Amino acid sequence: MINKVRADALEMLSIVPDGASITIGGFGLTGVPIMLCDALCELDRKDLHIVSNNAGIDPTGVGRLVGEGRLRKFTGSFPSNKDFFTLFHRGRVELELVPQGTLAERMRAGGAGIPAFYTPTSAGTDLATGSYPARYDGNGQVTAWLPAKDVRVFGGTACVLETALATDFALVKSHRADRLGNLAFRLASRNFNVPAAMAGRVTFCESQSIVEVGEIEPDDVHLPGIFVQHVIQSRPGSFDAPNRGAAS
Amino acid sequence: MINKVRADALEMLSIVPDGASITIGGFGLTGVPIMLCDALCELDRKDLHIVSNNAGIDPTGVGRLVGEGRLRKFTGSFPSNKDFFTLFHRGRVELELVPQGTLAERMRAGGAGIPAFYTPTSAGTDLATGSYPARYDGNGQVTAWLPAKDVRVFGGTACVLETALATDFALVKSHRADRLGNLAFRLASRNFNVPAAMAGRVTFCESQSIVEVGEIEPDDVHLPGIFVQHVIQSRPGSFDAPNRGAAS
Amino acid sequence: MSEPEPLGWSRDDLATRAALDVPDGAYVNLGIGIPMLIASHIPDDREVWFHTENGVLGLGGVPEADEIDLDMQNAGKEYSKIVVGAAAFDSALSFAIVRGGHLDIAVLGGMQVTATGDLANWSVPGRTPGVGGAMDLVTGSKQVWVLMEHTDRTGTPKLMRHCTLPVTGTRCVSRVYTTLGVFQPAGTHFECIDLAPGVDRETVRGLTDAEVTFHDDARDGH
Amino acid sequence: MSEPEPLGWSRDDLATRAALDVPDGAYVNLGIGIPMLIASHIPDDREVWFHTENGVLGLGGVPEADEIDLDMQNAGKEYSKIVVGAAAFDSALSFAIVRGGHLDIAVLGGMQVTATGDLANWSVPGRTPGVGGAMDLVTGSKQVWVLMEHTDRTGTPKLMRHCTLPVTGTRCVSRVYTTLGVFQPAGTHFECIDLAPGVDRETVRGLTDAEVTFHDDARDGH
Repeated sequence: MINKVRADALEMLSIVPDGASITIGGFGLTGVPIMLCDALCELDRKDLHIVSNNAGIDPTGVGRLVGEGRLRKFTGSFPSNKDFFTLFHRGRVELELVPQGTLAERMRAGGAGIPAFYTPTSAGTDLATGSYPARYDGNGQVTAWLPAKDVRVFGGTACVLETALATDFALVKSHRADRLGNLAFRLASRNFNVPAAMAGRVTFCESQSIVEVGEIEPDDVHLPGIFVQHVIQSRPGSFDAPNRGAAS
Repeated sequence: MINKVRADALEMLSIVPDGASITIGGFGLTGVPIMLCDALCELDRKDLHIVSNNAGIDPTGVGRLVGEGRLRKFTGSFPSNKDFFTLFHRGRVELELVPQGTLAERMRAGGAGIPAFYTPTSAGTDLATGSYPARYDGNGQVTAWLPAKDVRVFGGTACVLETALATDFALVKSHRADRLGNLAFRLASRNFNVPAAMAGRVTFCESQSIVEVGEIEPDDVHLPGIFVQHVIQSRPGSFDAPNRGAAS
Repeated sequence: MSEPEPLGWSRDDLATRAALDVPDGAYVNLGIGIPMLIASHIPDDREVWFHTENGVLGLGGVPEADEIDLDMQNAGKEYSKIVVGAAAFDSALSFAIVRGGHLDIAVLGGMQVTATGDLANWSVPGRTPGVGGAMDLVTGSKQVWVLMEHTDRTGTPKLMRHCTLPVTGTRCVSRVYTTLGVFQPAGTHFECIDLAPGVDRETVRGLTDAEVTFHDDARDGH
Repeated sequence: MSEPEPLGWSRDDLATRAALDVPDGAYVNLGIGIPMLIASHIPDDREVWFHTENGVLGLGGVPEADEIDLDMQNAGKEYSKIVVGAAAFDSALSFAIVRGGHLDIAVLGGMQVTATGDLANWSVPGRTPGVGGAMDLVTGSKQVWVLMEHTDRTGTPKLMRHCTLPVTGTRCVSRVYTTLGVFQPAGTHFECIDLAPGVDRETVRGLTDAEVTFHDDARDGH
């Protein structure tokens, strides 16, 4: 029988090694798998390549991983937190800055067996022409730039070639999950969790509730269980803090 | 106020001209917008480029459009009906044969602003090497072949470049729709209706029921109304015939 | 030394002015900052649908404390309400909407706009990096409007012949609403189609790097 | 003149034999024809999930007349049931599952298979055209199994050195179940790992175009 429900987050995530690439769902503070991020920190994992829209705003979720210096590379659209800024400009972490829509599409492509696609987004900008810093040395000098992207014109519009993001692991958060890994989300907390879960070769989901098989109707499953390998009950504190977002 | 609900199928579809390109949802007989296909026939539209997974099995839906000789071109994965076979081999219609997954992805890409993508599917086969007939003359001789596709290797796997399918119009069928064009589907009748609706510049939906705004909960909307321009109540006969499928 | 009275429209006036131009039935994405103020100024007789790139079509207003839903934030990471008939979706579909050309209008803040419609609004040297959805929005939307102060804090013009900051997109802006007036990029110059009350043409020319022409509707100091 | 008793496994035997190899917890897509028979032969102690490319994970059996749901067909366009816990999705996501490598096993019918794992099963000259999802399934699935008669109706071999029919995919087949036995493409030859009852090695060699070797488990005429 398939039972993807796990009891212990540390035990579940112990299969994630140092150096792993990990896609993480969430946007701002909605839908962020905070408990799973905490577990990675408690397991003392390092040198991670984190793929996520935000780098975290306050020191929770991805922000905690960043603040504790656990990243070797960050791929995302909005790494605007002070810890990240400092680490980036001191040469401690590499940045792959990606437009938000391109990021979501690259994650989906990674899970969908599409190795690359063309998009008009970013064509002609610094992010596409090899003119944006990817890494600094310790003295604030740029030592690597984002690569220049292949350009091809479709219907008169210049488009850039973007490659899929398929990662070793994914961490996501759902509203409901069952033992098969079927997931359902609420409102704006769905966001990157669907493409992130698709992108991970092994996907972990913390869920606000674990329900019986069949409670999520077939038409209401937002992501079928085939994309999810491990499910765990989210701890109350990680989703019910009332003013957490407002403080950031 | 936005009100996309229309009363008369013929009046609604009268804006579709001869020669139009039209994506049509459905798979086999589930989710096929039969009433809308009938209306196109009653409007006597001709020279159509139809994009659909199947060319219809019995003379309903896409099958009726094919049988009445209304197509100049068919793009799809499974045009296996006798009328189509005869018309194709007599040089009366052009065929663009596309693997089913590539077809769905090309429709989605058309609606998602992705002009082209790479996929491993079909690499090295007749569908990718310019070795499959696209058109015959009246004597059964091939006069045009499917074009050879651009090939590029990603991670050691040869992949072909596929372009987006964005069409003038789309015809789809839903289970529920509201005046905003929000759509919800049931089980296997969702199929191509979502990517088809995305692909059409103007999308028409016949729906088994029209419901009040808000009856489809935000998390239960399978396709948001922004992709749909016109909605009409499906007529009873087009969805409740009990043994229609079995006869084909 | 007291601050001089600011010239032209206030931020709220600016949002009110832009809101007047949003047609009934439009699908609109509002960027963080001044653009977001537009939502509360849409005339009552119009039904306008707001898209937020984190995955909702049908964004509503700011919730009272007891109305906060932890699963519902806008793209500015503020708690938000939704309206009846809203739809939720994932980020990949959200940007399929954006990039696929389904939004009628994207309204963004701006640092620089050129007469050819180039926009710079995402990157300033030495600032925290971040691009978000701006490049997708300017690429895909049927119309891109920019709402911004006419000059930066030091009085330097923002309507430019050429961008000196990294561009977000080229030839993408259809209209610019500044504190001094409404401008359309016309290729070689901006055409001013409306002036804020108390603003005259000479002032606009003096605070604009690019050439400006004035439509008959843009009357001096009305 | 009466038909000779068919050699080896019947279609149902073949499905039963293949079903034995489907592990507990597997996600499987069954092609139209003999492969679909596998579903009813999975051992009771295993939970196997069936994917159908028209958009459901959790396909069930054939409904009674009064159980038919008009919205629920399988990829063979037959009305079908679903199991508790099934999920429905659109065709784009369905093939994201297929192409993205998430299916454990795709079981397909075949016309020809080579020792290098090439498969031909979609196109015969002069037949109605159609490719369906076969090319996606052979590209993306972790394992591709082919279930077919050992020879065609005229007795011509189907396990080939080279395909003479247009290929569906190259180097994609991991295992072939024929009426005579179970074969693994091994590059230069097929390795037979099981023989159907009453079938001997000489018969298999005689009806196979490619070279065949025999694993110890493939005992003559057991």
